[in-house]
Amino acid sequence: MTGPEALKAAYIVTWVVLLGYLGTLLGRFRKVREEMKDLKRNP
Amino acid sequence: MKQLFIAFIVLTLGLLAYSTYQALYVAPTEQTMGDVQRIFYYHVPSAWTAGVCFLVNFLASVVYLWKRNTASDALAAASAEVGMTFCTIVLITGPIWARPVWGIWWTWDARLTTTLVLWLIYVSYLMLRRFSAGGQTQVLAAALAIFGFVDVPIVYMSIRWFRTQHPSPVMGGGENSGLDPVMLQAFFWNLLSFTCVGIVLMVLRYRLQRLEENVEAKHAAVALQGGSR
Amino acid sequence: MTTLSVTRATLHKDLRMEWRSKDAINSMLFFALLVVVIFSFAFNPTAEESRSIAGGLVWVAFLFAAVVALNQTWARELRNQVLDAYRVSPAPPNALFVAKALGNFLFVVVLEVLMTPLFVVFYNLRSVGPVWQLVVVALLGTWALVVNGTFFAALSIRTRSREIMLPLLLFPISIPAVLAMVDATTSILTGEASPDFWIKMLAVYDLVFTAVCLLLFESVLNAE
Amino acid sequence: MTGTTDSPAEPVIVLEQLVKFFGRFAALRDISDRFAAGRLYVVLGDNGAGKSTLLRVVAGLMEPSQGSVTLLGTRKLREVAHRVGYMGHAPLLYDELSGMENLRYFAGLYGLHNDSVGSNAMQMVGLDPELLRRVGQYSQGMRQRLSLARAVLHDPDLILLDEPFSNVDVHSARAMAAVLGHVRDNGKTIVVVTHQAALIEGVADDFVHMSAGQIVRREAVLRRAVTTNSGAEAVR
Repeated sequence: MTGPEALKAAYIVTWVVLLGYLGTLLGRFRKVREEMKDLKRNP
Repeated sequence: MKQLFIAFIVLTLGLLAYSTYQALYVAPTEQTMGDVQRIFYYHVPSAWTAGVCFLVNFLASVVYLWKRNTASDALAAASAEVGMTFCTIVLITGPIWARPVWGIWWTWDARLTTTLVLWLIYVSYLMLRRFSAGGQTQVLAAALAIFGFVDVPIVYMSIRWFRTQHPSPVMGGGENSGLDPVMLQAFFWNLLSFTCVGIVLMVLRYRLQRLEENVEAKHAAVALQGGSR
Repeated sequence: MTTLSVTRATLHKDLRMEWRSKDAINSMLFFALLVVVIFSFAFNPTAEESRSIAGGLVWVAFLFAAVVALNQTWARELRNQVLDAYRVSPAPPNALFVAKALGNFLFVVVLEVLMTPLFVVFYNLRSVGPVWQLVVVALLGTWALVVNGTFFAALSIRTRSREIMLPLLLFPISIPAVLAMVDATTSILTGEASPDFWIKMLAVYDLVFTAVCLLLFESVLNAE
Repeated sequence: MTGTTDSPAEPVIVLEQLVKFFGRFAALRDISDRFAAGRLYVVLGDNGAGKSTLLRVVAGLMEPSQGSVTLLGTRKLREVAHRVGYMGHAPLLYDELSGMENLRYFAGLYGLHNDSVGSNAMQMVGLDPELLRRVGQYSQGMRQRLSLARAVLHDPDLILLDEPFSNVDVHSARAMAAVLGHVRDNGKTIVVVTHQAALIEGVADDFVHMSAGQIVRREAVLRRAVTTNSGAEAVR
């Protein structure tokens, strides 16, 4: 792996990991919200 | 409060864009390593943020054992997960840097190994949180967090010694070799922006935990009224 | 005072029960024996090589075997839910912890005493450095494994799939201790380096984690 | 001793808005109640009504999710642990030890180091202290009786019993009920959780009915039957 390639790879990995984690967080938020809505509609 | 947080997110995104710009275009190219050295601007701030998260995790765990309040447990859960995320970044970007510079992916040097052990400890922490049921999770997790935190300096010390005894392969450069002031400036911008990203993620994760607790409380209220049978 | 007498009584009871059933020691011994045999097939070392890898082999074998014993100690308290009888009594929780840790310590030391000749024979071992240092390393190292092991075994009985949970929790925390034991043992066997630092490190590790265990055991015992 | 439900003396157990969740399941749902000294309470209810959970919370084995338990005047249950006896659903005995070895160990936990403590307890429940066989070889009736002996060996003021008659032969059950009646007559408070009310009717003072995590009904037995067995009082 050459220098610039490595640099690109490292930055992309950082972004992927951060965005991936954010994505799972948002997914879990949606699930919780849905559950909450469900509870309010039909306790 | 919510608006303040949104403003903070916008600020963080701006900071991140600026600090990345600083890292890629403003900071001068390092002479011996070349462009690879720029990984440092992401790698080290990630490590710093992970460290801050684990410190928060430790403090929150101590407070939980003392006060037994759900808020500090939620903070502990949030900081452990976010810390894990940044620690993962550190462990991936480290070898990507090492390969072109040292010619190897991995070396069992003190800092790398300690980071790996730290990562393992918090994986076990998150697994424990998943594998224990109901009201016991919080106490057990808090206890483990304290063990983990106490362990880290011992790990570092032992591996330092291990390495001085068995000299490791070529360890050229390193980030302490007199940084150029422009480099230093880029570094501090990244340090700031990554810390902010860490805070944003932690706040989000914390709120998620609280929301989940809210749902549980709603279920509990329903169960108390007798509808759940 | 009461702590001491309860510790003594609990240790006495555990040893008597182990003497009658021999569950822990038998399973532990057989397990360690298997590890020794499999390792010797896997590595097939010469006398010189074995001296430099024996430290690792011996301690990995003991570590795995200790996990078997550690799972046993609390399993005994969970049968018939006897642990509840302790928990409703006014006896101090730490007395229970210390007794269990001492009991496990004894089991693992007995195991080590019985297994060491096997290692010596199978791997053609002969120490270059002083043997008494090996004894010090073994005692300190065993306590390091056992004190945290006893704690995490107590912690994992409160989780699902508890037998798997113990090594998952114990191994990451034990890494520095294992490193110290392995390296000290290798240093003594080969006589190439001084194990002093490792011995001090193990002592510090033992002290620190014994304190942490005693501080937190009550919370974990009563987490229900 | 009259059969009024609320004794004027300070109650032995005070439950305030007690709630216990297991995940999303509410095992105890807002229980507030008092139990007076010197009485034998029989807690009845279907499986899953929350009887055992209630007993575990009162014994201090479980933290309530909400609300509080006051035992013998304090909320710090550990401080009165030496005055409370608990007999669990499981035997709470070591199968590998003999009866006396078990009792000797448990007496030690209460700071009692005299062998007579154990042998008296065994004799009280009709077991021979000289019995050498291990508890693992006991019959179910013997095991439950030994378990009762373990729960009362430190002469507690409050005794909590979880299904003491499960799988016990009628003879053993009668013997245990008689012991309980006798202990109660000495001024101790006893709470028995069971679904076999018939076995203890003769000595009961109060029946507490639980359903779906709540105490739904309490009945006092007005005329205390003398310890002869009289099933006429059956309150069902």
